This record gives sequence, C-alpha cells and structure tokens, in this order.
Amino acid sequence: MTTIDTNTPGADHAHHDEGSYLKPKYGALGTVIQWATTIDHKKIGVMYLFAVMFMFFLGGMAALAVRAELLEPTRTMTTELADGTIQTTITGQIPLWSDPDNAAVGSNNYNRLFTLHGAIMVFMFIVPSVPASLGNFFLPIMLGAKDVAFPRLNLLSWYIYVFGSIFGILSIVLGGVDTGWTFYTPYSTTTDPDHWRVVLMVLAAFVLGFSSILTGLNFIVTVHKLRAPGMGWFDMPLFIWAVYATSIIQVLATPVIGITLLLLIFERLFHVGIFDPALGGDPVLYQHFFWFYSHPVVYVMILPAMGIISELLAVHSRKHIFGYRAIAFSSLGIAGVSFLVWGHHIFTAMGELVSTLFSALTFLVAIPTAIKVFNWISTLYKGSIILNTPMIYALMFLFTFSIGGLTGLPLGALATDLHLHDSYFVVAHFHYVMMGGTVIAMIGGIHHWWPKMFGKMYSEKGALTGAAFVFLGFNVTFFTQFFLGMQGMPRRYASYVDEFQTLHIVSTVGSWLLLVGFLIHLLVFVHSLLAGKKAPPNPWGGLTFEWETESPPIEHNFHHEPLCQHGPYDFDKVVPPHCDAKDYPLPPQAGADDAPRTIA
Amino acid sequence: MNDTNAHAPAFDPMDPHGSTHAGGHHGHVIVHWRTQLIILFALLALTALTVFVAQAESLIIAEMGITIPHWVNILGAMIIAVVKATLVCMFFMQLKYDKPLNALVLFFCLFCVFLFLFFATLDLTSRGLIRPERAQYLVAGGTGEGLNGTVQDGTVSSNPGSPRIATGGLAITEFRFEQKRASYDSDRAMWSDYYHHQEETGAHPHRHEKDTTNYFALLGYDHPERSTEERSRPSHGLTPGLFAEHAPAHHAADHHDDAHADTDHAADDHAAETHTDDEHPADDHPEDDGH
Amino acid sequence: MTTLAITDTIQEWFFREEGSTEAVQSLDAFMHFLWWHSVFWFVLLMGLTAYFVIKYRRRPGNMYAVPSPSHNTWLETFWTVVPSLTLIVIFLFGFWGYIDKMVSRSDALELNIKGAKWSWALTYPDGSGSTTLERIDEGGVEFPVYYVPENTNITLRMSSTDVIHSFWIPDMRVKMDVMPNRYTGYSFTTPPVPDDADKKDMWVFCAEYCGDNHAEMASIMRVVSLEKYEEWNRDKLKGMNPIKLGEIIFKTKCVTCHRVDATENSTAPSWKGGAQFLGQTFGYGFPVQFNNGTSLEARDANYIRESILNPQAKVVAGYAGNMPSFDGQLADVELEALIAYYQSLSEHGPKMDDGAVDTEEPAGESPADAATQDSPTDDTAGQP
Amino acid sequence: MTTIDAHHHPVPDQRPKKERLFWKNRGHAEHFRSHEEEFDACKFGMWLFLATEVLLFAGIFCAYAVFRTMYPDAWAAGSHYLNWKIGGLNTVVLLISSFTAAMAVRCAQLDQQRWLKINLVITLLCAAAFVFIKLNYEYIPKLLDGKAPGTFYSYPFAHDPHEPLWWGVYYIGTGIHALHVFIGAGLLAWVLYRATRYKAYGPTEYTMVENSALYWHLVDLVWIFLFPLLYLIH
Repeated sequence: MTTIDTNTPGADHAHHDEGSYLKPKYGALGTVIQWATTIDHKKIGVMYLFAVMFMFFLGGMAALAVRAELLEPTRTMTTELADGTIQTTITGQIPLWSDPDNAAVGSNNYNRLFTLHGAIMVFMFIVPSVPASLGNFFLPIMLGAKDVAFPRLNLLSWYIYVFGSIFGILSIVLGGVDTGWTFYTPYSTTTDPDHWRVVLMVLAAFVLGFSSILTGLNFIVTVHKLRAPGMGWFDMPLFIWAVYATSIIQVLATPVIGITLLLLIFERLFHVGIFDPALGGDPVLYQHFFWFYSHPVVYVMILPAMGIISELLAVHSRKHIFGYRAIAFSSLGIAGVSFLVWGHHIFTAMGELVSTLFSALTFLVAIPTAIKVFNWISTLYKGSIILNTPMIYALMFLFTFSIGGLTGLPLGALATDLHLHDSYFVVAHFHYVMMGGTVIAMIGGIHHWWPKMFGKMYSEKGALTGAAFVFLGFNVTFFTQFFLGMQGMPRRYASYVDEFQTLHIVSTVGSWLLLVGFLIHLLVFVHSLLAGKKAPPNPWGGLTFEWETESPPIEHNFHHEPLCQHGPYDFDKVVPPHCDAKDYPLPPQAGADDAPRTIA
Repeated sequence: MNDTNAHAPAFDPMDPHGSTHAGGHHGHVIVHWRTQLIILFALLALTALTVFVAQAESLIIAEMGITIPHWVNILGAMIIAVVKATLVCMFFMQLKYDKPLNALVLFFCLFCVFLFLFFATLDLTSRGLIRPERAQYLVAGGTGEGLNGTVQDGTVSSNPGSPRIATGGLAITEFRFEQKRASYDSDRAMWSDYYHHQEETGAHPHRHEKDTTNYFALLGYDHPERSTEERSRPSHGLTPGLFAEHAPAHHAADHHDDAHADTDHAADDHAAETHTDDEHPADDHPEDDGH
Repeated sequence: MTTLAITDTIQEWFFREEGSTEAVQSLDAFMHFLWWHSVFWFVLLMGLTAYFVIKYRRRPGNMYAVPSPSHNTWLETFWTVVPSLTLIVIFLFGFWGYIDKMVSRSDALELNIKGAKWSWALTYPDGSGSTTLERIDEGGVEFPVYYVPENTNITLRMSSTDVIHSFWIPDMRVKMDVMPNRYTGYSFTTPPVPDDADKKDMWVFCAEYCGDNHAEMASIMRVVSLEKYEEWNRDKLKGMNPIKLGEIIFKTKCVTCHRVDATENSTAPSWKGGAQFLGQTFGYGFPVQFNNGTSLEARDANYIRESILNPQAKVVAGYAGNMPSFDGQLADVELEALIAYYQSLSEHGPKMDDGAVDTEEPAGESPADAATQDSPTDDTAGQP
Repeated sequence: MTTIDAHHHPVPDQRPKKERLFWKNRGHAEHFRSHEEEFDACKFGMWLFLATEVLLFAGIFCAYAVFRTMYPDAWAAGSHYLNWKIGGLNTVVLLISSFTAAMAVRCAQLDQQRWLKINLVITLLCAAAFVFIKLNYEYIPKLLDGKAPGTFYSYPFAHDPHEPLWWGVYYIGTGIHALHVFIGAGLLAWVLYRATRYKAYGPTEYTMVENSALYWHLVDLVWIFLFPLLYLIH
C-alpha cells in the first residue's frame, strides 16, 4: 500500500499544511472544547483509550481487594455495624459503603466488590476496549479513509459511553450493588431494598449497550463504503476483518441485552413478572435473554484481540500471514457461530435436550479458533522474528490463549461442566481468555501502535520488564485457580473451607505481581509521553496504511488519498514506506519484473 | 459480500465501489404511486382476511363442534402476517429495488431472531423430557412465598416503594378476587356488578370460574364457555343480539332476589352455601394452591 | 509405574483424592483424557512456536523473511478436520456422563432438598428432616450434617424458596441449579465408607450466587454404613432435650443471620437476652417497640412463634424486617424447641410457670383471613 | 501512477442557513467520495439500525412465545379482553401512514414539495390517531378496570392466574412499540420542518426522508405482527 507522491504542487497538497491531530489549538480552554466536541475518530479513539484504561484501573483495584480478602479462609470484610462493632479487615473499610442505616440488611462488601469488578471490567472496560479505542483510531486509517462513516454518531456513542459509565460509577459510589455482573433474577429483582442502585447499574449497562451498537454500526458501514481505492475485501488488514466481525456481533446481539435489561428494570419498578417465579415468570428465561447477548459479546471482547495478534505476528516477523483467507473467514465464522452457543453458560439450569444441543454446537466454536492459532504459528515459520515488546506480547497471547481455549473443552462437555460450572475453574478459564487473551493482546497492540498514536517511542527495556511481571503474575494468579475449581472451590465465596487456603495465597501473591507489571507499564507510558524519543513514521516496517502517515497522524490522516497497491502483508515484495531499503532487504527471489518498490 | 466490484474485469482502482459509474442518482428507483397504492390495498385486504380467518376459525369450532388444533390458528395468522411484512419490506421499504446488501442485513437479523426464539422456547418447553416433574410449576400462578419482602397480610413488602405485594400465599388474581369479594355484602351483588360492567364496556361476559352458583344463568346470560388452548370460542361481536335479547334489567339488587327464587334446586343449594359464606367470606374459600 | 505415579499426582492436584465411585472415576478418567489431550496440543503448539522463534529470530544475516508459501490448502484442511474429530469424541463422552447423572435408578432413595437463603434443608422420604449438627473443622464453624447410607443410589428433588441456588457435591462431581419455581435434580451413587473409617464426609456447597451469606451456605453429606444409617434414623429425635434440639435447629437454620452473643452478628439481632441491636433491646421477656407504633410489654412465646412463621407481622421499630418466613419448614416440635432455646438464653426465661410453650395458635393468623380482611384501600394501614 | 487528489478541506459555507440547506446546494461530507456513496452509507447504516430494532422486539416476541406455550389458557383469556376492532383500526391507520411515508419519499425524489409536505402531514396525523386510539380505547379503560401488569393488577375477575403476566407482555410490547411511534413521528416531524423551512429535500438530497420513512415502516412491520398475536389468536 502506498501513497504515491508525484510532487504535484498546489491543490493536491491540500492537507500538507496540517499539523498533528494532537497539536493544541486556540489555547488551553479552546483545546479542551475542541477535544470535547471533536468528531475526529483519532481523538475519540484516544479519549476512549484513556477512559477504558481508567476503568481497567478501577476494576483492577476491586480485583486486588477481592484477592486480598481471599488470603484468609474466614470472612474478613464486613460492614461496620450500627452499634459500632467492626471486624478486622484486611482491605479496610470503604467509607462510602458503610451505610449505618442499612446495617441490618447485612450489606456485604465482598459481594459488592466482585460485582464492581465484574460490571466495570465487562461493561465499561473490555467490551469497548479494543474496538472503541484502537479500532476507532486505526480502522479508518487502515482503510485509507479520512474518518469513520458517521463521525458525529461516533462522538455521540462516546458520550453515551461516558454517561453510561457515570451511571455505573454513581451506583457503585452511592452504595454499590451485590448482584454480580450477570444480574441473575430473582436475586437481582429482590436484593436492593432501595431499588435505585440496581436500577442505576442496570441502566448503565443498558446505556453502554447503545454506545456499543452505534460504534459497531459505524464500523460496518465504514468498512463497506470507505475502503481506499484499490482495496478489495481481501486486501484489508486482518485487524479490520476482526473488528468487522466484532461489529456484526455488536449490532445484532446488543439490542437483546437492551430489551433484557429494560425488562429487568420494568421488573424492579413495576414488578411485571416476566422473570419472576412468583408471578409465573421464569428466571431461566432471563438467563436465556442474558446469554443470547453475553455469549456473543465474549467474542466482541476476543475477536479484535485476535485481529491485533494477526497484525503483530506478521509485522514483527516480516512475514506474510499464513492463511489470510482462513483467518478472515474464521473471524466471520466465530461471529456467526457465537449466536448458536449461549446455552453452555446455563447447562445446570436448562433441560436435557437443549443442553445437549448447545453442548454439540459449542464445540463448533473451537474449530475456527483452532484454525486461527495454527495459522498464527505457521506465520512464524521462516520469518524474521524480532523479540520486541509487541512481539513478546503476541507470543504471550499464544501461550495464555491456548490454555484458555483448551480449558474451554471440559466446560463445553456436559458431564465435566456439571462439576466445573460456577467454580474457580470457570473463573480461571474466563480470565485466561479475557485477560490472557484480550488484555494481553491489547497491551501488545498499544505498544505496537503507541509511536503512531502519540509520536513518541517508549522504553523497550522498561516495557519488557513490565511484560515479564505481567506474564508471571498472570499465570501464577490464574493457573492455581484451575486446581481450586476442580477441587471444589465455588466462585463468589467470601469465605471458604481451610484446605483451599494454600492455593488462594499463591493466587493472591500472583495478583500483586500483576499489579507490579501494570505499574511498570504505566510508568513506561508516562515516561514516553513526557520524555520519549520522537517516533519515526514507520518504526516497525509495517505495510498497512497507518504506517504511511506521519507519527502522529495529521488531522485528515493522509496528505493524499491513499491508493492500495499491494496486500497488507507483502513483506517479501515491498519495502515498507518511510523505511530504508537496506534495513529491509527483499529476498532475491523477488524477480526483476516485480522489482521492489521503495517508498519515501 | 460486495467485493464483486473489486475483482470485476472492468475494475477501476481509482473507484473501487463504482461510485462514478453509477452517475448521480440514476440507480435509485422511483416507485410508481400506483404500485404503492396497489400494495396498500393488498395490505388492507390481507388485514381483513386475517381477521376473517381468526373469527371463522372460532365460529367453525363453536358451531360445528370441530376442534381445530390450536396451531392452525397461529399458523394462519402468522402466514398472513409474514406475507404482509414481505410486501411492506419489498415495496414500501423498497428492498426489491435496493442493493442486496440491505436485504442481507435483514435476513441475517431475522435468522438471529429465529435462533433466539427457537432455543429459548425449546428449552422452556422440554425440561421434563427425562423426568416429567421438572417441567411442572411448583405453584400455579405463583405465590411470591419465600421471596424477599413477602408478607402475609396483604401489605406492601419491606422494600420501601416496591410494587411487590404480598398476597398471603394466593396468586395475585385470586388475591384481588378475594379483596373484591370482601368489599361486597353478598356474592350476588358482586357478580351482578361484574356482568353489568361487562355489558357496559361492551366486552363479552364470560362466566367466571369462581361463579359456582351460576349467577350467570340467573342473570340471563347463557354463554358460559370461553376459549381454551384446545378450543376457541367466538368472541364478542360475532353473536349479535346476544345482549339485546337476553340482557335482563339486572341493575337493581332486588332483581337478583327475584331471580334467585326461580333457580333450580342445585343452584339453590350452591347459593345457600355461598350466602353462609358471605358472613365470613374468607373462611371457606378454597385454597387452590394450598399455600 | 511412573505413568501411574504421574496419574496419581494429577489426580491429587485435580481432585485431591481418588474417585470413590464408578461414576466419579469415569468422569475423572474423562478429565484426565482432556488433560492429556490438552497437554498434547499445548506442547505441540508452544514447542513449534518456541522452535520458530529461536530458529528464525532476526539476526544481521536474517533481516528478511525467507519466502515461504502463505497458504496451503491440504495443510489447512488437515488441521481443521483432525481437531474436529477429537471434538466429536469429547462431546460424546460428555453427553454420556451427563445423561448418567440425569436419569435416576428405580431403587433410588429420593431426598428432597430445599434451598433457602442461606441454608439447605434436607427431607428424607419418611418426612423427617436432618437436624444433626457437628463441629467439622478447627475453624470453629459448624455445619449441618446429612446422613446417607453407603453404596446407595440417591436421587435429589430440589427446589428453592427464594432465589436460585445450586447444589454442588464436589466429591460426586456434580451440581445442578435449585430453582424457585420448579423441581430440578440429579442422581448419584453414594461411595462406600473407607475401610479405615466409620464414615465419609462430603462437602455440599451452594454454587450459584445467592446473596450476603452465599459463602456460608455449606453442609456435610455424611456417608455411613447401612446399619449405622438406620440406627441414626431411629435415634434422630428420640428423647432430645428441647433446648438442645432448639440449639441444633438454630445452628442449622438461623445461624446464618442470628447469633447468640452480642458481638458477631451482622444482619440480625442476637438471641441473647438483653442484646442491643439498632437501639432496641432484644431477648425473651424484654419489651419491644414496633414499627407501627404499637409495643409489647415482654416478648412472649406467641410473639416468637409469630416472628418465625410470619416475620413481617410485627416488625421492630427501625428495623428493615427482611427475615424470610419459615412457615412450612419447621415441624411443631422443632418450633417449640426453638422457642425453648430462645427462652433459655434470657434471664426472663421461664421458671416453669408462665406457659412458655404455648401452642395455641393466635387468632387471625391464617393467610386467607389476613388477605380478605384487608380491603385494598387498607393496604398500608396494617403495615409494620 | 496517478495522484489522487484528496478532497479539499471545504471553506466554510458563508451563505445563510436557508440557502445552505436548500437541496440543490447540499454537498456531501468530506470523507465520502461522492454524494451517491454517502447516500448508500446512510441507508445501509439505517438498515443496520433497523436490524437492531428487530432484535430488540425479538425479546418481547420471545417472552410472548414462551409464555404462550407455558400458559395457553391465560393467553387465550387475555386476548379475549382485547377488542380486535380497535386493533384492526390501528392496523389500518398504520398501513395508511406507511403508504404516505413511502409516497413522501417518492415526492422528494420527484421534487414535488407540496405533496411531500402533505404526505408527511398525513403520516403524522395517522401517528397521532394511532396513539389516541391506543390510549383512549385500550390503555385507559383497561387500566381503569385494573387490568394492569404484574402486581399492579387489580382486576378481580381473572380467569387464569397468569393473566397479569399476559398484561405485562401486552403493555411492554405495545408500550415499546408506542415509544417507537413517538420516535418515528419525531423524525418525520423534523423532516417536515426542514422541508417547509428550507426546502431541504429534493431529487438529489432525500436521505433523511428515506431513512425516516424506513424507520416508520419498521414501526408498521412490528405492528403487523403484534396485531394478530395479541388480538386475533385466542
């Protein structure tokens, strides 16, 4: 892919005088207003990035508190009582949550904490994480477009996200909810005597769903209508394919959670009874509604991460990705199959017939996923692999995601699921896929694109140290939980029988290692922003469109409308733009007629 | 997808989507008003048809005593609805003339709807496959017993502001019935009010199952059956003159007393029984669910 | 030998001990199969990755990637079809194990399980409940114990009185959700009692999140020999001191919320006479002020009974009153035992003179009465 | 190879709003290559949005199907309380409005400004009539009778203990549909305003008319299914 500059003077260079999109304008206040009202997909993407990182921090703090509580088998985190009695706490009281008026209701901080962790991480962090931040920033650029199809809609969905998050945080700050992020009825319709906390949290998830829908809709139209001239469907980078498949799921599955949560709100406010056994409703119907969305949505979480991995592996081993079409179609395949398998979350609640059907269908998902992994590993074959931070993260992803995928098998098989369901095994599996998959891929992606987004290089040494801690901490934290689950430790337990304590301690220590890793990454990023070296336009020698613009990109992305002339992974045919040909020698087989092209 | 452009022989790399070939708006179809009008009339006709089918089905069952399986009713209505929806999509929404991509969106979304309906309904109806007791509801209608905030005296629960009420183990419908009954001096007065109200609102007065003394017949209505799963009964509007011929001047309480005197022996027994009940309305009320 | 040792180690890591019945062993074997299957793929994939990363790392002489095909239909077909075949096998194994747990044997002992926040109530076919309570570990926590005979087919018929729970016996490798609106259940065979012991204890956990004390909703299923089971069955309630029996019931059903000392309770008043909670004094014989302005000179047996069966009838002033009703869960003798225990905790307790165990039912108690006497407009009048 | 000239950053249009929004003066957004492409994108986006709406209603239809299967008697009794004449009248009203909405698009395409407005007005009147009929002949009398959802149910003479559930599904289904009627009418009113004030729509610029009409047809589509399900099937 190249932008061919024929140096025609004048009108062709309409955007040449534009500066970086980050360049502040009209003074401090003006800059703030400009960011707040921007319809530039890059600025929106960056705002999303910081927002989801903040949410990750919040959710992570809750997770650390949960792990700290589990150091001891007895319950150590209780509410302060009205008469002033207070029990030993490890994590300390969270003042806002000690509601003396409600002490009699037995508010339970541990339950609020894991709900907080789950709700924040799922609805506010991981669903919007990759598509809304990196996707928003890079999808139009990788397509060679100036913006997404509906820029104002994009801004709208950002604000919907903000308001949804505010609702959610408000609900937490003003007392918290103890429903778990799944809001299972009838517990969620009976738990909160004041109503509005649960309603607020459910409303938050409902509102956030709209943000998700609008972003997905925007991306689908963008991919269909705004590809650069010359870019056919199979010239698109695989990251685009992944985000495209993600968007399909977002558009088709999210409305169902919309109506589900709406019904839940009606249930609470008007006691309609659709999910309430007391009125003839059915609580398992709620679970069907919920998982019809929430299973596809785990692919909303993981698919973009898979797209990132395809990019990282190809670029950092300078190798054409193996089985391009297989990976592209497996993304669509996963999106399609994702609608068929939601029942495997509720094997213990469903009838025998449907359980069996869902179990059989569940294994279908394993096939496209396995295809992707095989293709990624084959891409490494005969590559020129550099072990920098993004690549290390990509390899880490292969490691943890394989474990996550393989541990899905006993959960998909009926007999074993009856034992493992709702145990720590599920917790571990979920974190291996979501954190070991999505979060790790996202960190890799952020490192990969950091120079492009902010025009600064980061400290490679620091980042690698952080990666080591994250890898170690992650595996220590969650691998132990597989054993905990198989041995009989149920999830969402504030206290447990003594024999599990050793493994819990190991797991908690792992969570501290994880914390150290993330803090190191945070330092590296802050250092990079403040004192990082200026980034060249194409530090890794990538071939996709984003590496043809400046770092950071100008306001309208490209000086000229780009023209797609080669595939995104033709490393053996093309010298990457802005790169010196001697650093990127092409193989001798490249042939005279297909002479290597150097692009300035 | 629509990558045919990209690989067609006449592909122009400057214009991958063929936007300039289309040349302005000539690709857009302007549907003739006559076509649209015909579609409108077709839709109206189909609406009439679906109403007719539903009513005819009721009539056939009631008049000829043929029990048509319930799904026939549903299937007929749904087929007509699908035809109507197709017409709207094809012509009003112009899918017929549109890019196939938009139709594809609709089809894929309908496919998801189908999956959703199919599996959810299948699960909730096949639970008792291996052990039948698992399919049954523990309590018909639900009692709310055991749920947080249930109380036994009919007051609102401990959740302040909650619409949840406690019914003392009764289904909400039963609970309201008992409340109503308690507010009347006698059952007869209550039923009289009921039929009167039914007539005023134009609804068809079905005999109520609780109306064991058959005040229904006493008051001159003789249309005691209602639709069930197996069998549809004609609804209001298809038995013209039903009220005109039979409706008695039942508004005053004394009328009921007259009617009461004429009842046959069996009904009398019932009535007597109920009259005793009136003193302590709740004592003898059968507790259907035993809760 | 080594293979066996490895298998044993894995078994220990996975499930802590050898599976005790045939069904459990076959499930464990399935899990071992999945494990080795996963190990195979994982080692293969990661081995290849590591090999490629080392072999093809970027070196001065290896700046470009050696051209290699980016697509191979045969290879891709191969690695699509082969894993799919193993998936079919895994599905079938899972299905068989599942059906085995769902179908009950004709000779099975049917146990009725009722889940409530936050305790399990188990009823035997003869209608008796389980009231044995034993100290299980040094943590000082006591759990209800359910006796079951060894080598017996058991079928569970489970339901819940409030929210969804899940009845999990990790040692039997099976759980099923407990629903408030319908029966669920599964079957299993109890393991034999080990030769060197007279019983085998199995944990029962609630696996579906059900609120505040979800984590405390545990019980013990104790497998004993058939003779011991029958003996225990006979002696269950015989000649038990009502106070003692009340204490046991308290520890089975009430202890998730209530305590008997003034220090540790978090959700509900202590039963200790004179205990302070929300500015009110609790305990038998102490005066009480209600939400609706009325009061009682001294808490009596009638009041206690009503509070257990119909907690919302009179709610103590300032208290949210979210105690669930235990109507239908307690036999009369159990109820009286509870009252006796409550009395024994207070200095105002009976000196054998004030009709402590007054079994006469208070007037106007029946639900139907309550329902009909209140007209709709009066709904709030009688509210606590 | 050729250089592709990027679209110029447009100089802000200084003309008064009325002139700028006149359909002949409307350009296309900068990031689209042509007006045609922008139109296609908007319409495609609208269809995707309609797909989400269909799935939103799928939840209600699913609840309907499940409970109809579980409590057929309650459903039979419930639909008897509804008057098919009122439902049928509303169906006719919506079908006519759908027709006029489609005609509005045609008028915009043909630059028949007067008829465009007339069609839009008729559509809006139909929307108002629909809401009026619904409120006046259905919701209000039924609520006064006590036929309310869930525990608000206070009608004493139910035939089946699950009738409150039926009313729950009925009110939520028709209520969310009514909400869509309001949203659709709002869109069409906006179109009417711009058509009147700016003559904003004409043969080359009618995206908004088309999309609003599509939304309105969806409202009609949902009702086409709700009508037989709620009123006709006993």
